Amino acid sequence: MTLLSVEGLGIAFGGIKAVHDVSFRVEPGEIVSVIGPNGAGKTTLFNMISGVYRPGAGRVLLEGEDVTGMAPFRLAQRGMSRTFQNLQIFQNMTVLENAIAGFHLQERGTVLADLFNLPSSRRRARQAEAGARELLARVGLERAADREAASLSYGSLKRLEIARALAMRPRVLLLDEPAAGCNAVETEEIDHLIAEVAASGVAILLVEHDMKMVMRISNHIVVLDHGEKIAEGAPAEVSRNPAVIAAYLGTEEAADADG
Amino acid sequence: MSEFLQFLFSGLTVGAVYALVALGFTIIYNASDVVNFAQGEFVMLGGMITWFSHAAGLPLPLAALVAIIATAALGVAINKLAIGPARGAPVVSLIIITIGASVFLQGAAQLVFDKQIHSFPAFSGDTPLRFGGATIQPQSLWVIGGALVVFVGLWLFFTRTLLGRAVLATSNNRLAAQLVGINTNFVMTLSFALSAGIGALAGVLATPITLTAYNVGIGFALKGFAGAMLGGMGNPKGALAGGFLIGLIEALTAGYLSSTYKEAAAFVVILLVLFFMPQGLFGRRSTERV
Amino acid sequence: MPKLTVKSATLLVLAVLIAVTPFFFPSGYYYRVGALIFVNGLAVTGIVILTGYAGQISLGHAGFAGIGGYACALAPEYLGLHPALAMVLGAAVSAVLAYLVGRPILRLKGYYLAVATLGFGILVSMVLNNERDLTGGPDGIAVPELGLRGVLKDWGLNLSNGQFWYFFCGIVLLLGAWIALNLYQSPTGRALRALHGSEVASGTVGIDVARVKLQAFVISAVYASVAGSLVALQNKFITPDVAGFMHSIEMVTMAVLGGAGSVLGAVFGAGILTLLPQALTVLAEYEQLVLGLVMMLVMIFLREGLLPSILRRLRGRGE
Amino acid sequence: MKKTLTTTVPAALIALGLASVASAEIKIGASVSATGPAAFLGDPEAKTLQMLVEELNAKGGINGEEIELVLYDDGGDANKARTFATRLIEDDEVQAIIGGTTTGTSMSILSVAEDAEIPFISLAGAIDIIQPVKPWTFKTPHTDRMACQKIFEDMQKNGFSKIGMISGTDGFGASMQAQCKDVAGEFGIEITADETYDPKDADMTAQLTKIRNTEGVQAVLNPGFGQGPSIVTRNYRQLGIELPLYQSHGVASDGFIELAGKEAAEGVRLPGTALLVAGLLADDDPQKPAVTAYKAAYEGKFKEPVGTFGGYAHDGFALLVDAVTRAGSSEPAAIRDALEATQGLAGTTGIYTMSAEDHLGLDLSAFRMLEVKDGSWSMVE
Repeated sequence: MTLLSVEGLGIAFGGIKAVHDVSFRVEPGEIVSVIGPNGAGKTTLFNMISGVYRPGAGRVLLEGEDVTGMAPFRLAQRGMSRTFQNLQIFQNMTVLENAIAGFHLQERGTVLADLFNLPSSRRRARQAEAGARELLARVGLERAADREAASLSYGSLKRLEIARALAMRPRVLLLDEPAAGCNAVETEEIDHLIAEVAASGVAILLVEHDMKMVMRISNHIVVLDHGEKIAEGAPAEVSRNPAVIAAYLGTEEAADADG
Repeated sequence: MSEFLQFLFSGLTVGAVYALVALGFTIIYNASDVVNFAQGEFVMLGGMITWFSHAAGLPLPLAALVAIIATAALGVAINKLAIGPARGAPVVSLIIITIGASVFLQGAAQLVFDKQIHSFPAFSGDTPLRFGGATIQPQSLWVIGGALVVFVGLWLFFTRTLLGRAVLATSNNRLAAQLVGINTNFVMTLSFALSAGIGALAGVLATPITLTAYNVGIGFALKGFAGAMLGGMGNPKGALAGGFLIGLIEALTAGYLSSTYKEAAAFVVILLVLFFMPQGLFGRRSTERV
Repeated sequence: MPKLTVKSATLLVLAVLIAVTPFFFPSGYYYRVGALIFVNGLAVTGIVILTGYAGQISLGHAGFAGIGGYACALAPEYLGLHPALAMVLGAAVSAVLAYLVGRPILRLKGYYLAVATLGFGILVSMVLNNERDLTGGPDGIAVPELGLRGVLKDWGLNLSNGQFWYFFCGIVLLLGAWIALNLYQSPTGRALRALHGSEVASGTVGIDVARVKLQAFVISAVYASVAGSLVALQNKFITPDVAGFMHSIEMVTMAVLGGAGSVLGAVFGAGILTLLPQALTVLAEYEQLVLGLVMMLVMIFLREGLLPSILRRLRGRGE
Repeated sequence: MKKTLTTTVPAALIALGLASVASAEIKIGASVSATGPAAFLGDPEAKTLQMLVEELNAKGGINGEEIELVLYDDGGDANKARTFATRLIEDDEVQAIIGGTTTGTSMSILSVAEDAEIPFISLAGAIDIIQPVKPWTFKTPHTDRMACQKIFEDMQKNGFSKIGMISGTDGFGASMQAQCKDVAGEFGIEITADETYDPKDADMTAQLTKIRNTEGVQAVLNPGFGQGPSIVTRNYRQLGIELPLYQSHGVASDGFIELAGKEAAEGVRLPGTALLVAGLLADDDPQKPAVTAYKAAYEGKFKEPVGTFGGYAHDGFALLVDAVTRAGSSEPAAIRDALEATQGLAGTTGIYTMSAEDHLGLDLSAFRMLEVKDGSWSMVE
């Protein structure tokens, strides 16, 4: 069954159509990438799928169920998690605590148990901590566990955010530019991590500017320009599509050359 | 009917004072994203300094001018010494800083002046004017007129002058304003001077009606704040309307319902507006970027 | 040096402080000041949970202190409840009210939240002021004796009134601190701090932001309510001042002054602001001036609050 | 706010309890609301006490002993007042306390004073302070109830039976409002309109319009203090209401006439004390010496008109000095006994005669019905 399907999604801000009539699907274990020039509406699309914005039109279906405009935390309870382009780390907490926060759905219990430090509360917290340490090891941050999150490098924060998103064992994972700001080695590590997660049956939706990475790991690519889907298909198909080359790859290469 | 008219006059008189305070809030909020809880103290200072200078022998118009200029200077000082250095601090810290400023100014006023209640003569005498069976003090017209003039003045300033547009640009995006060559420091100074000056003007106009003392500021601040919030924070039109609305709600509640819960009515309305229109009557909804 | 957890270190420091300082008291008056610091510290611990942990503002928490205080005055008279039970009833009423009010209010942010809570606090104080037949109006109302001191006396523990309230409030503060510290490291506490860090990200890890905010609001309301009850019972008298706007401001200032993130900071802030007017009595008319100056200076130069700033400086020197 | 006559910064350390001053033989404590919402009342009280102590010490004190005044400002907050009362008794070890500007602060102080068995003279109005009689608590101001009675007496004399009330919601106004409503029936007076205003309000025309439009109102009474009554009086004239306006003793001061404006205040009546009409008192009036001396000293020193509230502090201090003199001792118990035995002491408020049953010692005759005539207070015959 299709895990995530997006049907005719659209939104307008102050009369300007930021995203218009975008549809696609993501199957379990599949990596689908959304690409497009800056301002094409990729992050807006993500925000609509993940419930941060309420779409103006269209539907989002999670395992066939309509979850359009549902609050992020409810989507999380249904197995959708995400990371952010401009990092949303809990800067006021340690690295370990950030990862534990990802286990919120598993570790939460009654407030009273938490207030009085009852055994059930301690047990839940212990389990979450063990899981968090495991995840940190998986993304290579186990040595930084007790540091303030705010003190980490950008690349490490990216990995921390992925670890946090993985903590809740999502079935759909939205990654918004996970490799941005990372060096080649880090990018490759993230590459592997994403492939590994997908292999475990998670549906992954990816926004990424690193074209090499996109071409390498995607099963399917959706191309946006000016808020509309202009092409989709397998990486090889898309990269040959003249519309895409005109609208996107050209400008992107130009941009790359500039800067 | 004459009864309703009388309540209306009462509401407009008080509402005009609230509106002036709310306009002062709005200017500073727009320029710096700070809600200045010391705004009421500017009103107090306007009244107290005028009284003091007048009692010391200055003619009333000159005394009023001295009060407005001195208060504007104080506003600038507060920006330079207290709010500027705290740029980027969390909202709670900023609230405490401006309340601290308010407490400080009260403490200073009771030392420099005294703890008595004061007043000075109304500008156009005390003979009430009659309209349709209701009466209004000439000074009320001064206050209402003052609020309207200040509003129109601000509107012209913000829409018709380069400097005013610079202020608006700064409020929209400080960094961008700096990039296009706007001296944002000057804009901040100007905003605080303007806001404090308007507060002082409110004190000058209202004191013959409301009387003044070192501790009258906080009451004006709360009502003015509520008015600004009711209209939608940061919107001068909202501030004007919100201020007048609070005054009218109070007067009409006192007249038709219960004077005991007149204050409550104003706050209940604000709570309801915040519940159902969280951005106020005229405010714009903002979208968080992530 | 064996590593102490923040929790045990905080509790240890507080316990030692409560137990040892009385040996240095020159007169019974100091018990009174100590008891006030503890009560304020308790109320401020609630603010720490709301503001320090969860990042939400309230300028109306004195309203809950008022409810707690007046419950101790009214419940014994009208419902025949023992004052101790009246305190529990007050806390329950505060919790329910916080729940009902918090649901719509907590959707607001920043200044909007500030003005909504402020409005709530003012409404409570207005009711206490205006419903004279019930509350005694601005003149206040008598509160019955708690009676615990008498019980202790029967057991052979003879304490003066000042001493009793000092230790009683001290113990309640310890209990309140323990609970707040439990919460800090618990799943719920983590969720609160997470939403402080980023509300958007909290949602994506499954935190029901509205719900945990409400939990923090209710818990902190209970702290304020119990503190209000303790003031009322200790004074055997209460006036609507306890619910006033300035009292709300005072609570928030204490929390932020000391360092809103930590319980010890809260007690520290409560101590400073409680002692300040006592110390400033000599400086006659300058009290308000100094208070305003302290509020501004600390917030400008020691943004994270006094205690964290001091600790960091000490640590910096140590290393 | 502690004010000893020599205030130095090291004294701050003393106040924190590192040392304590013990020079004077007689130590009097005071906690008044010199700041806060009741500052209008408490400020003249504080000034009066300081002035009188200075004067008395200059004259050699009581029975040759100097007096030390320890004065604190409770800001009108009952909780703070209790703390300062505790401090006065336990730390400063005073022999008697004067203070409690408001009823709330007085109630707080009295419970500490009663427990510690220290005589306390309250400066607040409510009758609850001395009724039931508490052994160590006395007070100098008339009760609100007496003010109501005095006013209603005058209304009755003028044949008014239906009146409107507009009261401040502060402690003073609310308390008097309740007492007046309670006692009105005894004078055959019906309160047909009952409005209130917030002490910070700037315009009361809405409430006054309502009162004016109430059927059959013959006079209006405004219990309150601070700027409220001045604004009520101005609005009253603005609306052209012709009914007699009664104010309370809360604004019995020349300042009221000034703030309300001479024109607007003309004809206003209130129950005041001899203090306001010092110049009009007959030469044989027993209160004349106290009243004129206090008025001259206060107005000379502080350049502001005397008011009823400073007078309360004056009388509290006078009662205390009289009691200590008669007792010949500064033991709290001796002072208390002497206070209770006060006979015919002429103060600014009235002539005090205390007893075991009466810790106020004033009757209605202490109030004089005053009226503003030609811009100043005059006595109503």
